Amino acid sequence: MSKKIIASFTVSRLEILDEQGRVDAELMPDLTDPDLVRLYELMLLTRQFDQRALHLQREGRLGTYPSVLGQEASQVGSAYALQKSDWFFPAFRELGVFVTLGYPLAEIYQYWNGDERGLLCPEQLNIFPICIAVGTHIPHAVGAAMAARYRGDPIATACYFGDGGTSKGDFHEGLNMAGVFQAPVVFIIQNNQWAISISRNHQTAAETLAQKAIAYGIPGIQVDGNDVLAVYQATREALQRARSGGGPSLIECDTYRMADHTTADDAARYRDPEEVQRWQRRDPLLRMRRFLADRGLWDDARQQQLETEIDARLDRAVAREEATPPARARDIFAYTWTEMTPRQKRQLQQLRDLRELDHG
Amino acid sequence: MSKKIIASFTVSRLEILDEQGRVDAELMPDLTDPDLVRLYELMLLTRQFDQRALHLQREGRLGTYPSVLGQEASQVGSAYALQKSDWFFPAFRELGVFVTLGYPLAEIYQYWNGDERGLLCPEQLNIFPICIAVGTHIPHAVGAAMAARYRGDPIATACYFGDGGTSKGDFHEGLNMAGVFQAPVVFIIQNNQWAISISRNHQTAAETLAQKAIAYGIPGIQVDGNDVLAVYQATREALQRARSGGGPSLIECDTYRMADHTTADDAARYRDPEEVQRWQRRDPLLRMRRFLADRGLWDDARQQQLETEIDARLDRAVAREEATPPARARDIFAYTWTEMTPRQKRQLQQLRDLRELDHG
Amino acid sequence: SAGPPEGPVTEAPVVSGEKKAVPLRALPRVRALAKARGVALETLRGSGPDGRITEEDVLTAAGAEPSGDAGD
Amino acid sequence: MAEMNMVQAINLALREELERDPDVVLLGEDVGRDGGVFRLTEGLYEAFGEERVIDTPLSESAIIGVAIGMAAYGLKPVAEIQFLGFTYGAIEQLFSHAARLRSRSRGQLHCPLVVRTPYGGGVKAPELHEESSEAMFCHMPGLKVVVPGSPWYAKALLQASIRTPDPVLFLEPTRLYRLLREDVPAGDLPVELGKARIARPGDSVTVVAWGSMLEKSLRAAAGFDAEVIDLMTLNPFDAETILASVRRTGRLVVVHEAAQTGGFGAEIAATVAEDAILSLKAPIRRVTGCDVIPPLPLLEDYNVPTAKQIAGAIAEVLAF
Amino acid sequence: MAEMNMVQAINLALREELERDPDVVLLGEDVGRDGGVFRLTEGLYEAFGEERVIDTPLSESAIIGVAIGMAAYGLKPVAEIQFLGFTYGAIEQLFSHAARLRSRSRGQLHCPLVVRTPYGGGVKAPELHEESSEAMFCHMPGLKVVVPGSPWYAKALLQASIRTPDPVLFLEPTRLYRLLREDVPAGDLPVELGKARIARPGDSVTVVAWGSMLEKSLRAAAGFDAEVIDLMTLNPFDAETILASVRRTGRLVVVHEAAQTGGFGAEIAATVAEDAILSLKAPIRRVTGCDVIPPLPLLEDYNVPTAKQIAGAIAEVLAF
Ligand SMILES: Cc1ncc(C[n+]2csc(CCOP(=O)(O)OP(=O)(O)O)c2C)c(N)n1
Ligand SMILES: Cc1ncc(C[n+]2csc(CCOP(=O)(O)OP(=O)(O)O)c2C)c(N)n1
Ligand SMILES: [Mg+2]
Ligand SMILES: [Mg+2]
Ligand SMILES: [Mg+2]
Repeated sequence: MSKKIIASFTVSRLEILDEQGRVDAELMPDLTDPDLVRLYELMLLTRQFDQRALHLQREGRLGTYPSVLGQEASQVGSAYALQKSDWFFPAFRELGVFVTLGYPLAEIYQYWNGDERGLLCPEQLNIFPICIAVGTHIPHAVGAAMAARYRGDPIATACYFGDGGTSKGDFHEGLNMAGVFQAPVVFIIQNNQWAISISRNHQTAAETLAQKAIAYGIPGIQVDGNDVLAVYQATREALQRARSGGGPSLIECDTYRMADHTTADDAARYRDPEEVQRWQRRDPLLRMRRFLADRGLWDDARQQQLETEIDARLDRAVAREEATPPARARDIFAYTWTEMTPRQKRQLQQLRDLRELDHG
Repeated sequence: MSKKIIASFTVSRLEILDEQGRVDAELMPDLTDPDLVRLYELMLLTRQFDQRALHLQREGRLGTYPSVLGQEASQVGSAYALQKSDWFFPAFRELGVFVTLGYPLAEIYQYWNGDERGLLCPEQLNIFPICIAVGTHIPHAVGAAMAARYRGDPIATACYFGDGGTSKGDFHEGLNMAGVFQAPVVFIIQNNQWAISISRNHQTAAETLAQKAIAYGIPGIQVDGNDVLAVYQATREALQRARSGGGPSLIECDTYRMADHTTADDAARYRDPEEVQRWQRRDPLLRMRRFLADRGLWDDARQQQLETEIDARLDRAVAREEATPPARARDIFAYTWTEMTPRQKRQLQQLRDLRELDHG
Repeated sequence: SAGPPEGPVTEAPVVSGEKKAVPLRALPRVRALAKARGVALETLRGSGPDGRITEEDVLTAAGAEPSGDAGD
Repeated sequence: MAEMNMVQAINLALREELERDPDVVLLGEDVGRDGGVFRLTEGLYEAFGEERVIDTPLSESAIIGVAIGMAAYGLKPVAEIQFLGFTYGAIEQLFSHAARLRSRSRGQLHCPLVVRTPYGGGVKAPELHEESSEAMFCHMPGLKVVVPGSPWYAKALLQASIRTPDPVLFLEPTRLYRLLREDVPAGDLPVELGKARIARPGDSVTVVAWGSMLEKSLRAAAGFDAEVIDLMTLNPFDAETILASVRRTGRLVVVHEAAQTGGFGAEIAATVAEDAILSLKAPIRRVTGCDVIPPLPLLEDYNVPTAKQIAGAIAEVLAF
Repeated sequence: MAEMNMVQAINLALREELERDPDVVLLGEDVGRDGGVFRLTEGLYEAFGEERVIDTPLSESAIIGVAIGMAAYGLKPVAEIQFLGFTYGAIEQLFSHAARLRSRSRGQLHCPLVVRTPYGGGVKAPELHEESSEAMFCHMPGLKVVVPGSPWYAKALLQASIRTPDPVLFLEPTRLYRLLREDVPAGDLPVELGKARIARPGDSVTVVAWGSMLEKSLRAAAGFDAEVIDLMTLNPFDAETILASVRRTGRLVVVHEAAQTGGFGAEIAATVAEDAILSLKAPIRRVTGCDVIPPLPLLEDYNVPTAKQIAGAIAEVLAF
């Protein structure tokens, strides 16, 4: 006969590297100097790839493209914590993860150029195809994690999605299953504050996205998503917990989509430019560069040299993409079922007869 | 540069009436003696209806039927807090709510006898049809609440579902929408610990279901679901908050499904009879009867008299149901679209020609 | 007016030609058979239900013995 | 009377309905401040406010589910799903609820809900942005499926859809959004749901098409004495108009962008094979998309029937 | 060799596959401790443990979604959905993922997933327990749809479904679960997905049926020289067997429990109207459910074709 508290919960936020490039020594992850430099290099590669893609799109050499500008730390930092044998389940705006895991750059351009061959993942990588239907890949990451545990493979799966993705039923159903089965999966929210024109506060009345973990009885944490060290550290802990039987976790990377939603969008229609400026000051590359410079690991000369190298690499990737022979009509049939049906064969024959040079 | 707590939450449990029939005077809701007696009477009516239904089913006079035995307080207590103008969105095991709101008893039998005419709600009641697809009615309650607010109607909607229902995507999507739009809706979980053979602990890793409210930034509370006073009080507060612009709430009624899932189920296959016995001691009617007796509001004579009256009422309801003329073949077509299509008319004609006396 | 761009044509236009006054009713296989045997279906009177032209009608008109399927 | 494309015609239809009926509300992702990803709801948020033009979280199932609750309460919600491919996540709400509310309540409740969504290819977007699975929705009694083929009919049919008490899936051919311009007057336009129209009269062959394939079918028909029927409402569909035409022409070509197998062309062909076979002078021909997942932009066009293909089929049945 | 009903045959198929292949796992609501709401998975939890016979929370979309992840990882999950009506909540996973995984990954990933679910009426249960919407799933390239019509074929087809690398929706006719008994041997049974079979040879009319309507069609055919084709795989379906039969018999009757409009009978009729129309000696006839929401038990039978109705249609086309 009472009104009493029967459960209490807290949500924490992790920050390690601040905007001035200073770190909290106690929280500093166990990374070597080459690791630290590598993190920065990967963020720079991501940024330059992104800018090149926007360029190509404007020139009509690429289709609609979603920029990751501003989210480099959230993506590179988390991906850097993955082991080769872990499986990565992307949404569609995870360029930084693809780059960090070593996905062929030409293929990334190819995909955004509207060619599904860009999704053909190299054998040695465990990267699931890009998921366009927001949030719907979340249960897949849970299932793969359960399968891995069933097989006795000591791996984890990492599933990425946006703040918008947390509203889909699949988020709920997937995280609940993961909790019940203690699946070795880490859910990584790229909270870039916007889902096209819907702001974080219109997406959910919850104060943080990390607290959604409470609904599933699993650990949740918010990290400064523009702090590559905090993102790395939180992800590493969660992955290790998952791999060692500790079950799933949710990580909210608090970051920002600096660009339009995609090249087909105009964010000026719905958001305040001042908000963008505020986040400009929190640029994830800038603070890491300051940190490396303070440590004597980086200087302007290295910066310039790396930029030039990356540019050359991107030139080669674009050239390779653009030299790829066009896909054949047959390719639209070949992967539907394991075998082509008689009707498909007839349809292909009709295409060949009627349409060989006729795409109109 | 820190790991710091950025949000904290607690979940409370409300208990007013204990197993011995003692109440916490401070928490005692503002109810008159006739109200208190009425609550008990409605619980008894629910129980006797339920038992009669099980009887009829065994005699082949009713289809598959889901018993509410043990959940009378969770249903009558919450429904008693509803105003006539509020809208009620049932799942399929809410007999106690139907009874409390005054739904015709004959129609309830009719529905469970496999006749959709049982869902024809009397004009003066705002009761949505029973929802068979678990959890999928949750967004409807949110939409109706938003519509009511848009119209300026000072009402709330009350949406009932089970512990199993909390796992469906619709729960998540509906509650999230309710939070974002601060819709005047109260979500009432009938946590009867089982979803067919899946126990509460296999349904979710969350310690309580009430804490799922945290994910949506809305208030959540657990109540002793076998305590009709606590259930009433918590629902009343939530409804008043909703009606006065305070937004949605989630109430977890912690109760128990004493019977099999339905008459087609055999719970002995999957659950421990000792668990059932433990809950037997927490019977919701017993403790209310003790409380009323202590207050001098109830005695064995009144009990016997009421049982007899209810039995007679049930006799009449069953007789009315069984005297209803059978539905016509036309009825399967008449409500599909607003108008019957030419093809439907032809199909009906064919039925008439071929099948008038042929159901085989 | 609120009419659609090319006028509200929502019903089948009235057909003028007399040649279609009595629509000819025959299965595609019967039509194919007639074509193969050089029989003008318009000249036949159908012996089937509702004046439907049957295979036999065509074969009779062609002066031939009833035979197997027209096939396709 | 103003010349407008389909986007503008739909915007006008929505604006007029919002003006004339306070029960009409719009909801969906980005329909408000942004004006819609196709700019289809542009200006409506500013004109009618956030209570009537509602930006929602990212949950298709809840958008339709919430709209069902609104409709049951008495409003006339118009829900936008950004692409037909994303309605798959909301099919339970459409099939298990919207389509059944009237039947389940024995006629007491209605579900005057419109779900608008672009369908078919034409914008060279990633996968699930070019689905043409209308047939799946035409097998659900209780649901209406409406597909306009030009700006004038887009406005007329959308207004009729908003006013019918039945739930409507309103499929807008992305391909035509900005392709055609037509005079589209203000005010009510006369059109009836459930009725097809003869878009072009002819005597030798009946071509049945809708939405994204109508314009191509009309182009293809130009060289022949072909009658083109714009089906407009796919469910429940107007069998009588088709049968009457085929009884006259003796030939049938059905055109759709969707995959052949299980497409709605099958229903039309079956209806004719049941009820007008004695008029057929040639086999029925379907001109359709292939039995494949709609390909990404670089190969998208392979999968979409061309006017040339349609003309080929017409010539074939005429030559039979 | 033992006589068994379809429930037992399916149970045996699952048991044998679990035994022979450690990659096979079952998951779904109540499939474990309870043995399934139809007792279909009885004894399997006890025999194979909770890692292989997995009781899940109540989320159809996650059951299929999680199974897709398992399949992509290399397992062969068999997911149970309690009734076809509850797959509506999981269609996005089936259509946008299971059916596309192979295409999307350009053949690198497969989705060897089986979704088993009872369909059609016959148990006199509340609404959504008697859906017969198989046609909706037959319009999705990449997905296979398999429907057994007897215990022997239930076992054979389920084993073949588990072994194919493509995702399969396996529809079990509730009506037949305990109606028929047949000798069902242990071990592999020879059957090929994508092939129909002549369940009863005949020369004067072709009757195409599947699943819940096969037994009635065979009964109806008994009095005639009718050939009955058991379609078995609906997507991709075996047009050749049907066409060859119709070319011989000259007459076609298609039978299904689903609503007429947009049902899979339309596809079969259309295929014949395109490719074998010159063999037809009579109009095609469909014997189907009505264009209605499947009614609750008291009126359920009105909506389900009877053997008498099928016989009537056979007689009608024969008399034409
Ligand atoms: C199920 C679904 N609904 C709608 C869309 C259209 N859409 C594409 S991206 C997007 C917003 C996604 O927001 P978020 O999850 O935050 O990811 P972000 O774009 O910010 O990376 C929407 C609505 C989609 N792709 N999938
Ligand atoms: C979407 C859906 N999936 C499965 C079922 C079958 N089913 C009927 S009741 C039930 C369990 C429901 O559990 P809960 O929500 O706790 O309600 P309770 O039965 O305990 O009242 C299930 C799985 C259903 N009706 N709907
Ligand atoms: Mg869902
Ligand atoms: Mg975002
Ligand atoms: Mg329960």
